[in-house]
Amino acid sequence: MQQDIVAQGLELMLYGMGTVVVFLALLVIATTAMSSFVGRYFPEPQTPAVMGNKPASTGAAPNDELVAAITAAVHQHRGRKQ
Amino acid sequence: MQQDIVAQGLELMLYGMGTVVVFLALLVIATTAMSSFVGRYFPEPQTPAVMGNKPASTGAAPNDELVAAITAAVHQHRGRKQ
Amino acid sequence: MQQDIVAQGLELMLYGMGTVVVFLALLVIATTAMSSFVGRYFPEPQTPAVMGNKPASTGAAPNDELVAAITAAVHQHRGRKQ
Amino acid sequence: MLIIGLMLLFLAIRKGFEPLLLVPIGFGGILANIPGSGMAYSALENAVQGADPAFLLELARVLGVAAAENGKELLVAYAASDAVTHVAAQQLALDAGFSNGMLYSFYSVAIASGIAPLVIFMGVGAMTDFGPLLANPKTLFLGAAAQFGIFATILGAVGLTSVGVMDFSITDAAAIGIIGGADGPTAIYVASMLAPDLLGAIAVAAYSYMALVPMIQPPIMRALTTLEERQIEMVQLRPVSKREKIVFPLVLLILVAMLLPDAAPLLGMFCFGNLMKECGVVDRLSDTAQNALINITTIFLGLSVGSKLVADKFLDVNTLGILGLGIVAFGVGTASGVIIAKLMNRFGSTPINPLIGSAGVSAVPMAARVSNKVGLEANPHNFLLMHAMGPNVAGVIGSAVAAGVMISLVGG
Amino acid sequence: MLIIGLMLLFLAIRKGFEPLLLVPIGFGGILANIPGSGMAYSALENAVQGADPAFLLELARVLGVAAAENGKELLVAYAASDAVTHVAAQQLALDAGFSNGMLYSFYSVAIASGIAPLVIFMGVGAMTDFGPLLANPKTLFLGAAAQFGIFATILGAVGLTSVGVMDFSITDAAAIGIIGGADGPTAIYVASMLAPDLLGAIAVAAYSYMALVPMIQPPIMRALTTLEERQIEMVQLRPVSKREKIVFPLVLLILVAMLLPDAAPLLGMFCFGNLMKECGVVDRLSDTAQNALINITTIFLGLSVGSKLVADKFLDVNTLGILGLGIVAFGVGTASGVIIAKLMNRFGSTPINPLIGSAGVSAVPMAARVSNKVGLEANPHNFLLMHAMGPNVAGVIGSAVAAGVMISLVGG
Amino acid sequence: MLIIGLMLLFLAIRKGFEPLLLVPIGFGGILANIPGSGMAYSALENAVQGADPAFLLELARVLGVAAAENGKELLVAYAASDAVTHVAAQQLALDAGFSNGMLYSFYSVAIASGIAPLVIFMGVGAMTDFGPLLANPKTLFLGAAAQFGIFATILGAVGLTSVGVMDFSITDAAAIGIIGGADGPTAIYVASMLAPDLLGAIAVAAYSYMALVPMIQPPIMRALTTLEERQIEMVQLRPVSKREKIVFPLVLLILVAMLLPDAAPLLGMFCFGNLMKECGVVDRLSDTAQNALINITTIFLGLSVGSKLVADKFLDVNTLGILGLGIVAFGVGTASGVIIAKLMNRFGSTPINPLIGSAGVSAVPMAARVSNKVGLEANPHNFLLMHAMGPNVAGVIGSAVAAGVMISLVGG
Ligand code: NA
Ligand code: NA
Ligand code: NA
Repeated sequence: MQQDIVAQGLELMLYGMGTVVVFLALLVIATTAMSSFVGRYFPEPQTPAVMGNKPASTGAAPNDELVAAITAAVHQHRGRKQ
Repeated sequence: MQQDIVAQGLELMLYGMGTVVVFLALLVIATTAMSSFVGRYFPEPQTPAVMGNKPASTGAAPNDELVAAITAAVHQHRGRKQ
Repeated sequence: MQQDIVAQGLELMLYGMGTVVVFLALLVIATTAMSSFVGRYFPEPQTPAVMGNKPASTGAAPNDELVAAITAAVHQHRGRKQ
Repeated sequence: MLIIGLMLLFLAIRKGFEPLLLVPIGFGGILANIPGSGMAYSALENAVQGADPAFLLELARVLGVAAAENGKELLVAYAASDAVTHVAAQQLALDAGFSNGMLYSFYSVAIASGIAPLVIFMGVGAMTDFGPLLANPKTLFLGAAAQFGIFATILGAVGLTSVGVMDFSITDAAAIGIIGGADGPTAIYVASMLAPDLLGAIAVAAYSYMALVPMIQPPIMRALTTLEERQIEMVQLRPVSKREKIVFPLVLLILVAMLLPDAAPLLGMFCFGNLMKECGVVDRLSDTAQNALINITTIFLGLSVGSKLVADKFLDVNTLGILGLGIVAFGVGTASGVIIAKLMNRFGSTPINPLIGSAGVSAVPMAARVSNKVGLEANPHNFLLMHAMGPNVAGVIGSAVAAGVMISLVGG
Repeated sequence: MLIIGLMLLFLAIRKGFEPLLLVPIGFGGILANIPGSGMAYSALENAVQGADPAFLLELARVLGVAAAENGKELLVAYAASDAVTHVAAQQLALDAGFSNGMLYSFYSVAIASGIAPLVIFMGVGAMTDFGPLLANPKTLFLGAAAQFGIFATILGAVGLTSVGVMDFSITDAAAIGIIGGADGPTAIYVASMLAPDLLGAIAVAAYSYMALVPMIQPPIMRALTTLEERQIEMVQLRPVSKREKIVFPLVLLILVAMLLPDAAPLLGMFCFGNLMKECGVVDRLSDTAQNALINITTIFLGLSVGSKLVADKFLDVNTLGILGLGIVAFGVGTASGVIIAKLMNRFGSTPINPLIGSAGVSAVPMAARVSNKVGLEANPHNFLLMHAMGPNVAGVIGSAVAAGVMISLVGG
Repeated sequence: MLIIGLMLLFLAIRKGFEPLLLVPIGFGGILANIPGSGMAYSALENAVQGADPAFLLELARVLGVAAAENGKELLVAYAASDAVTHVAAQQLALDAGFSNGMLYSFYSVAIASGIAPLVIFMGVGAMTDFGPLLANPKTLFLGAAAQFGIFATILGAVGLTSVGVMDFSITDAAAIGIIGGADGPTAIYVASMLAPDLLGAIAVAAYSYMALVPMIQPPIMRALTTLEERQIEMVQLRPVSKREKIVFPLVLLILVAMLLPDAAPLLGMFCFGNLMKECGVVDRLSDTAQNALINITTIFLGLSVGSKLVADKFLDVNTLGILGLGIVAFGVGTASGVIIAKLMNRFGSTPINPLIGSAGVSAVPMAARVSNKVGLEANPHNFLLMHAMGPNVAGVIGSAVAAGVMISLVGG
């Protein structure tokens, strides 16, 4: 039984690590393909890849009456649809 | 049975549409009565009927330190009571 | 039985009020000890004891872009860790 | 189904179809159809699909039926068995280490309980301004008229059934009709009570058509009105006092309590939300109801609705019937609203622009915007938005009333 | 009952009586009393009220009693039956297509589980500043003294019972007494454990009298103090370090853990909230606890409490008894606080203005404001607010301790 | 245990160890260990501990065993008994007036259901920017490599067991290994499914070591790299279009759906959160998911995890084993990431600074910061942060995949 569990552990390691590598390899391929596809057929004014969560920040701190009013209107507008 | 379901559908339509109309008619009467009652006995400095949700907007965007402080105080005050 | 319930009430009153007083008395002692201990061994630039909930207020009203950006960053940072 | 889920996401993100609901619904639909993950199934269903012979044997024993290789038979036997057996079988699956799928849990808590649509309705109430309606209560009739779309659709559904094209029960028909209410939470609430199997299709239809209102309504509106009618300018709305706004939800609630208890959950929560907004003394609750709470509820409601988009239920001729009947419902509702508005204008004292009648279907506030836009085409100085908001919110009340009637007539 | 609900809404909205709670409670009370909607009943109760003969027959079979026309008999039999039967009967109602009323569901999740009051207490903890208490720990005695109102009221309740005027059990008496704690969540928590039937009346009394503190307390305070005493100026509070504030909730928690485990849920969550606020490293959690989370919980707690305002329980002489005893509780608590403060001033080293004693009943922060106001009447330059905040928050701890004692003595 | 709880609070508050989780966990640990409060136990456990003879007798009857003085025997009998009996016994305890402890309720709803970790993962997804990963997809390999730490640790755990030092089952080993994933919600999700008894220790280890990343990783990174390698400057990342960011979560989801259904709940919710953020049409939902909702969930998740820190489970040699193996996991993961990065640099076309390999363990964003910091030591003009974010988020995906594999291989 002790040997048995080691065997299980080895199997889990080989099979598990294998799956992780294969899965992420496929993801690399899929992502590359997707990017080139999107880049070719749906080009777009590019935005730099920066960390930072615009929606969150604007969501967190509307910085003047105008935005406040808009926010309220939008909420109302969207809320209604719900 | 097929006829039966059509009969049910007709009944549902007549009774349902009837209820909707009667209910909203009563609501028209009740609302008109309420408005005139309130207008007569509890007049008030009138506010225009505008779309827009003041509480939400102010709630969503306190626009300066003062409001911030007040908000905090109010929260504290109310929170305590809960 | 009627007398019984009065007896129960009296017991509850004596035992209960006693516990409250004893507990809070111990809390007075523990608190005083704690304060002097902290004051002696972990002194600190003192802050006045004012009502008011800084975190809440700042949390409630980031008052400019800068704070907004910081907030977003912090959220992101903390969020990630969760 | 995966394709359908992606299509919903495309419509929501690229075309802006009610994204707040269709993004979670579409995504939930994809998750629900991932083979082998069982996210949309109960512990028992997952256990049966696991098909461990020992478990199936034990389950058969609990259900008191002969052992069966095929799990389906056991689920049939389960459905037929009595209360205690149900509990036992469920517990058996849990004890066997199976658990309810995530989406199944969301659905049970959010929709089967009926709570999520009600909480959202509370939030909608907290975002609704009854000012324009109070300034001109007669517009309530337009909100009533537009509900004719609901009942015409029911007739259509039973008609299609009677001629054998579709196969809907009367409860199915009622649930399909409510699409004409053009009100998301009401449609989901009614469908969850009257036709849970059709919930996915009904919700998708309701939200999609609400998004299509700017395309569906204008032709009908133009066809049914003359240029002169569309040019009618309406009298400025009177100002409405705060107190009227505070008392109105209570008046509505009392009327519901006396006449239509089955509409009480929906309209009760709606009035509660509105009272919180108008009373002005519980702003912190009102703000939460229309922000954090409604957003959280929307996320789980959407995913739960998506969990009903499973192939064997959705890829079905009935779904086509639902989509077809749904658009009929919108059209008929729009038409009835406009026609009644014409009549009110013809025979009433004050002039009414018939275009505001179409707003009676609700689909707040899109339908009111459509009335305004079509009005501006005919008369560039004619702003109908405020006038259309009255029938617009009246339509919300109207479809909630219709929901109550149908639940009391054909429900439970 | 509808009238009572409207009255509560009037008091909350027009008179500003604790609107955050009384608006949801009042509205919930109205919803709970809508005939035929069954929003406050369980699936089984609704099924029995539905009174479908076939169902009643089946239920009678499950309960193993003779068939009964009258559903009430069956509910009695249900109450008397054993565990398995309970489960079976409940499942039977669900299978028959009946569902728990919305308010019943809210009550089960929010109050029967005891969770909502605890979550609110956590939020209150996150809004509490123990600075003034730490600056002058002796004020804890005032928080203890004021709890005498709780126990005097218990004696009153059992007294009225023994003379036959009312009919309260000892658990009822304890739950009524807690009104004197002048602390909403504590009162609801205790009532839900000791006397669920009286929960509605107790919660309404607690919040109403908290709103009436500015009327109830001043006369008592003036009657028990001399002008000289009311003019006493107290020494400026010493500054309190952040570290003391961080350590205090832990000290309190440990004391509770060692001496009073039955108060651990209440005071534990209270300390947790306060620690989140003071530690300064989890502000996002602290902010949520005192905003979104406490607001959401308050909405559902209020509606749930309202669901207990059903005629047959509420329109009852006992309710009058509760209201009467509740105001006695407040009065006695106020008086004891002031008297002990007088003694501490007389025999203590540092001067103490007896007016801060009344703040010991808690009702944070209203009672402290009252102390300040009455003090300013006597001495326009005497600001007692900060000094009164000490006993004020001490009162919260005091009543939570009292709650723990009563639960351990007469509970479960 | 109280000491351990206080120690966790000290580490969280004073040393800044993942305070968002360790404050609630530490506090929950203290609450769970308050003798006599039973906050972490079910109604049945509390009833048995209450040890009322009459109840024990009745319970014995329900369980169909001989009456037993010792409650423990009854709990054993309960565990052994069948489904219906479970239900009956639970109901019996409830009817006897016992209730589930607060922390037990939190645990059932938040963790046993698996929902809280998934909701948090959704929020994390809504805070994740895949831009750097999309700009350089090859970095996904680094995220894969670092997961070797997980599996090496499993081997260590079974090894220790086989030589008799520890006593772990294969499921325990898998749950311990996931600590190497350096991802909190993933670790809690896996542990709750594979080794609930070890959940407390595993969560504490995972979060503590994530906090220690700045101490654990640098020496390993320096040991495995030459100064020249550490000085390598990488080419500026290409800009990534909004559309790529919107499509990526869907690509990932579809891949998961096709290949690894057992990872669907975790990665599905992660992708859902990310899609809500990137699609730009549901900002109100995205904001709620990354603020109110994730904060509320974190509070209850933390307290629930804390409820598993009960002495008899935690004060145990196995806990030491878990802590030891956990740090090994981090070390091995870091090393593998760096080594693979070296190879990719040696044999790849574009230069890769091996230091970004260590970020593959995830621990977002701390590990990426560490890569940046160590890089700056070697070359003050070399900013690796953005380059390290790629492997960093890849590590999150990698450990979620590993979690799915282990659940499908050794789970349920
Ligand atoms: Na409508
Ligand atoms: Na008190
Ligand atoms: Na990882």
